[in-house]
Amino acid sequence: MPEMTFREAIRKGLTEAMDGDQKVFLMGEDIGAYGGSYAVTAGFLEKYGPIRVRDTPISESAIVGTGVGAAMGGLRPIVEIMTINFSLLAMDQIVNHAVKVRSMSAGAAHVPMVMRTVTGGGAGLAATHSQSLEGWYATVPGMKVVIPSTPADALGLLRTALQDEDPVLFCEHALLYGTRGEVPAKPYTIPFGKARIARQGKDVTLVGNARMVHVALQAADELAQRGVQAEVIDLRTLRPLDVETVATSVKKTHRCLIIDEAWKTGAIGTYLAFRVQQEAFDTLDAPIAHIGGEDVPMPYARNLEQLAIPSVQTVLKALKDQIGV
Amino acid sequence: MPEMTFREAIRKGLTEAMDGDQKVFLMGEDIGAYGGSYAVTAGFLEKYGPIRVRDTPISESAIVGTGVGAAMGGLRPIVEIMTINFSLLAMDQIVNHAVKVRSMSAGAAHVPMVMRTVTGGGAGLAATHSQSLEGWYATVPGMKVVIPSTPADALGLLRTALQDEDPVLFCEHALLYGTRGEVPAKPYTIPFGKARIARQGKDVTLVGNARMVHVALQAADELAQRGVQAEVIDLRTLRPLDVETVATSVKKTHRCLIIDEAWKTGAIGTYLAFRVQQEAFDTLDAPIAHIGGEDVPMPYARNLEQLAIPSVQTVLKALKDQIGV
Amino acid sequence: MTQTRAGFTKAQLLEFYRQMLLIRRFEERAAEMYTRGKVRGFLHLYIGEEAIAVGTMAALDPADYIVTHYRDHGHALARGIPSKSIMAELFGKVTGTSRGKGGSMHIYDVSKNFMGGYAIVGGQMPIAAGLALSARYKNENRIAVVFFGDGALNEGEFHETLNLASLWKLPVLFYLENNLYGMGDTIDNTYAGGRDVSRAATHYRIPARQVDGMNVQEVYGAVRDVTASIRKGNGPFFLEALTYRFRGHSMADPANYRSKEELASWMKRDPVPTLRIQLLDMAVPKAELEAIEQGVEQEINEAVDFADKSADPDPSDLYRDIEADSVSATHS
Amino acid sequence: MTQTRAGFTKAQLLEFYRQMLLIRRFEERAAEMYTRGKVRGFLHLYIGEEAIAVGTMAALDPADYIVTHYRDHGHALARGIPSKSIMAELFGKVTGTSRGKGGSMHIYDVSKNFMGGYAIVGGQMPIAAGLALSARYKNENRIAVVFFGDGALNEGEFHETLNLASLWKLPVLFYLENNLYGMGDTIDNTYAGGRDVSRAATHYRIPARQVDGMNVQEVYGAVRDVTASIRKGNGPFFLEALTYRFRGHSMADPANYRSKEELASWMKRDPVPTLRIQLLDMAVPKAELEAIEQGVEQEINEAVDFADKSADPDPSDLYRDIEADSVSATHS
Ligand SMILES: Cc1ncc(C[n+]2csc(CCOP(=O)(O)OP(=O)(O)O)c2C)c(N)n1
Ligand SMILES: Cc1ncc(C[n+]2csc(CCOP(=O)(O)OP(=O)(O)O)c2C)c(N)n1
Ligand SMILES: [Mg+2]
Ligand SMILES: [Mg+2]
Repeated sequence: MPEMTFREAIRKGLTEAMDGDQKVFLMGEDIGAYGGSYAVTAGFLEKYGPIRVRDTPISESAIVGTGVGAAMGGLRPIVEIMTINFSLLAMDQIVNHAVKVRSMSAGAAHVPMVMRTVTGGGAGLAATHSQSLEGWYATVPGMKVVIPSTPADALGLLRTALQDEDPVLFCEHALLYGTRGEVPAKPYTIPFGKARIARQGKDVTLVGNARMVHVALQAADELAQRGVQAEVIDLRTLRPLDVETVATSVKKTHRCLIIDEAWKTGAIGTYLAFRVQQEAFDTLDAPIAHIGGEDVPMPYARNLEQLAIPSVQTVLKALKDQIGV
Repeated sequence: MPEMTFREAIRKGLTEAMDGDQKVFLMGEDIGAYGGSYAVTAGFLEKYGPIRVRDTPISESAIVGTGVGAAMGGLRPIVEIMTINFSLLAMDQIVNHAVKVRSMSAGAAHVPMVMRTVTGGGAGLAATHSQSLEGWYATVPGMKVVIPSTPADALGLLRTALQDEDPVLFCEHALLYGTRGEVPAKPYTIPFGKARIARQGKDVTLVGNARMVHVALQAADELAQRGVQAEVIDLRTLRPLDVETVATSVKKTHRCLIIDEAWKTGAIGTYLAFRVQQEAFDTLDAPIAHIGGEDVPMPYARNLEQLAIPSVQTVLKALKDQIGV
Repeated sequence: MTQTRAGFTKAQLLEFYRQMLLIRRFEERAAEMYTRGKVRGFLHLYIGEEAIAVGTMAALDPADYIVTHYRDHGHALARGIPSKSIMAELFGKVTGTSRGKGGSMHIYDVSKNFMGGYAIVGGQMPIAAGLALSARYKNENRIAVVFFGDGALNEGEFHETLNLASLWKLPVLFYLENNLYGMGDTIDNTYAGGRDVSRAATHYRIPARQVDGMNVQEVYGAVRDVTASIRKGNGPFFLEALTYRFRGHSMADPANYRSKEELASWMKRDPVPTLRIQLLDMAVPKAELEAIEQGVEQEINEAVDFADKSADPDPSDLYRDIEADSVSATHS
Repeated sequence: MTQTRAGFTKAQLLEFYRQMLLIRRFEERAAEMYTRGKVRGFLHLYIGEEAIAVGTMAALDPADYIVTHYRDHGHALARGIPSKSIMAELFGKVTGTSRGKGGSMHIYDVSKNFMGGYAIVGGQMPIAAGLALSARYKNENRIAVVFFGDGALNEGEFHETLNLASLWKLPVLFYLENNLYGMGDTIDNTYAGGRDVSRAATHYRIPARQVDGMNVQEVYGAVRDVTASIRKGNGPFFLEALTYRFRGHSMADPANYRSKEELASWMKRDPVPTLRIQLLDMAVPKAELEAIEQGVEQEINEAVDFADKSADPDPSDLYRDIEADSVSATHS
């Protein structure tokens, strides 16, 4: 299997879509001449031209709203919101328009639009540029929220997103672009709502998404040295959310820690904890544990920023303190 | 104790603040000449004049942002966002500015601003005008989210909000304005983060906020006829969230149902369920149950709308199906 | 002013009259049904503004996309969406345009390229730009028309959309229905540019024009002219129709914020009786007008009857049309 | 063009030179520290634009509020915020202007009425309007000045704020630093109005003026004039300074989207050497300039040294300054 970076996987997915369907086009701030703020679409403008690779003004609401209309008109827009922090400026178009058109029109109109965006902290960008807001979108009926952690998943999930008939928010973690992984050469897609067992184990279940999957995997390595076999689950999509796979694992391990990078209060992982608790109540040795980002506006200073985001240390500490593993 | 409506209680709180502190002023769409879209500020323009009762253009982002600046400049703005649905257009100012200025300035600047808004469904306003989005704001560090259910609480909490040194989102449920209740004549305030035991009971704990408290109370009446004594807890504020009071009650009753009007997936009540489960794990007879609004864009038709919002029937059904009460 | 514009056939003018009257009577009955509790939520009447919708729709192609705001009955009826389907929607019935899910503020008929009423002020603007983009992208010979009120000028989205549409030369008609009020606030208190609103568009190099929104023939002519320019590939156009709503903002609003005199002066220019008088002046027999009036009356009666007798949506409809496969990830 | 504007004392011009040079050297060193990993995140350099900040701050009152965007070092230094505090902030140290919490994009010094750098394009606009409102409400004799780039013209918030400020006659100076690019996109691709940006303001009946942003004396004069108008109670003013950033958008950007010729032509007008030559022409002794240059060099060395030697924030600072009582409702 060829290896590639997360960035390359996304590029591949976008390239396939652009090559395969004339109705697909890209729209967003600095995706063309600049090549994308994370260099994902570098060279696309040259290859596909300005009709299909559309640099926009800095107008998040109009960008998404224009995507909604274009999708209603039969195109398949891939809209880039430079980071999820700026999606707040487009939130009305996402929440009140993109996902509601199908219902408000009783199915006569619909919005097959993929919104690509960048999420997560850790790069020293401080309070307004380091947020993980995808959990909010995961509570909205009509929405799909995808958040891959590996190049293979990124490609497989992006393919699925591009076939979807409804709005998909596709979240790419800023710190994952350069990470590498094997990507199957033959065609595949990954369905929404099916979590991935990233590592098998029998003693405790660790659940994460995006970069937190890697944190969980590292923690699992440490645990293994102590003879504890952790199962690591990558949620892949936050809506639909695969409660089933997590519950099944927990029924086996009897212990569970869920990890979010988002602020811990009200993080989507706490909802998952609630759901799994319901499903696996009788089999639990301890209440399900959850950790998330600290409840603070992200500080700039490196030492504080590191404390604000879950790390291998905080995972191990939570396992010890809360689950006794 | 005098009786008054929820609307009158809010008016009283606003009037006190306007009379008591020249730095307090009101700003919002149609709060002046029109008297407020829910008639809360009727007569205020005449009484306090256009400097202190400021009708704004339909510019949610600029309204909130101007409030942020005015608060940084030493005033105490009370900003009205006509409904919480429209707050999506101001979400960047709320989430990236109002609540972050204190932290980004290391405490040198801060934003004592109350944002009043209207939340909830049930009035036939369909998908874009019936949402309960307060739970999102309750996940934001630096934010306070108040959501009263009675006239007395509305006044006491509003007084507290108006003394707060940081941004407060004050949510008024559209269907509660006309409801009546006793309001103490002598001065009082209600602290944030202290839930109210709206009814005492020993058999099961029902938890709600805003209109769902009334639904829970009615369900408790029905239960009482069957000899089941439900304790009903009114959260009053979603951030800070009083996990303690709920956990204490659950340790006594061993059973708990949490009710949200917001979409049930990822509702703030599921976070509360997770927290209480952690605190009261060993004392629970059954996993904590939760119901919320159906995961649908709110339909217009009355029969569908009624099905989409938790009612006494759905509460009783959930108690029976999930807790066996 | 009230002179018949050259070039209209009698049949055309009669049809204008019929449609304007249809809207008027439809809304009067809808208001009545509202007070009787058959219609709920917010009901925003278009009464007084009918000439705009009627003159405009007549001047457009069926292929053109229509996007509008919550004050949408007039546009919907003038576009030819059956009055009974709209009334049924207002009644929240399964026979309604959106199977009872949308209500008054969200009328759709995609078969007529009527792409919806939208209830977030300004929210419809970029949607229209996107539809125009799709048309241009696919080399379709159609334009998008988006209606909005003077209040929408205050929303940032208005500006973002005009800027984008101008840069990309999108075939879209920005159609301002300037009734001088957004809820209780006059445009003088909410738009800093004064009454010459056109500059809000022209500074983006979008050409602008004003038209008397109380005169259906003028409206028709203006729309023919400006859409011809758009169809030639010149990019967007901004058209401002000056008008007035005779009723409050919604059923809840007694409109105390404006003077009786102001209202009266605009009501003198009521487009429906104005056109009736014109038609009589043109020697159209009174009987012909009365036949139209009776036809309208009957249509509205039938619409109300249809709405009343139609079924509520089935409870299972709650979960319909949310996603393509109508499956949603819910927790119980 | 490069003629000294009448009325500047030698001392004033020397101080302009010192400040511009201070900003230039500060940023050159910050860039160096960035490549060494001492500064992280996004670092946006103001190099080339120094004349604006320096000329402007000199023309304002200390009581005036300053609000700016993320490209804020120049404004902060010209406002007199100590270079060591700013450098320490860039280093993420507890001695920084925001105790290391804000970083390069969020410089504050409330004691100098410097109310922050903001990193959401357009987000700072209404904040400045609000500060201006507070000043007017309290009858304070001060104005608010808000800096923003050409990219902010595209954000709806820009429009909402100008409209509101004009309606309410707020004492605010809307200060466009037009460097012709927003990241990699030229203003010609992002603003539909063409190069005459003033109409974005004048259609709200806000008076507008353009100034050569490469000429510190011109900037000073323009700011004196327009703020005099604002202080008289005439409401907001819009000032556009034409400028160019000599570096990429941020440290990550090689700026391949623009031509070498364009850059070179602007660099010929570099405000720092330009003023130096002027001063020499005025017969200022070279030694005097060199003393200033050495002083700047020393200040920057001290700033870097100070930043380097300062302590990281204490881990407990994580929970500081979030709410008044620093208590937050967290779950573990
Ligand atoms: C974003 C948003 N803010 C506020 C409202 C509430 N609202 C509904 S209609 C309206 C006035 C709009 O006036 P205008 O655009 O002039 O249209 P008209 O009603 O006069 O046709 C307001 C403020 C809303 N629906 N959406
Ligand atoms: C709302 C928002 N959208 C996008 C960005 C990303 N971004 C940062 S700076 C910038 C360009 C701004 O250009 P301009 O306003 O001209 O200022 P300049 O950098 O030229 O000084 C963009 C798009 C952002 N920070 N905020
Ligand atoms: Mg209007
Ligand atoms: Mg720029």
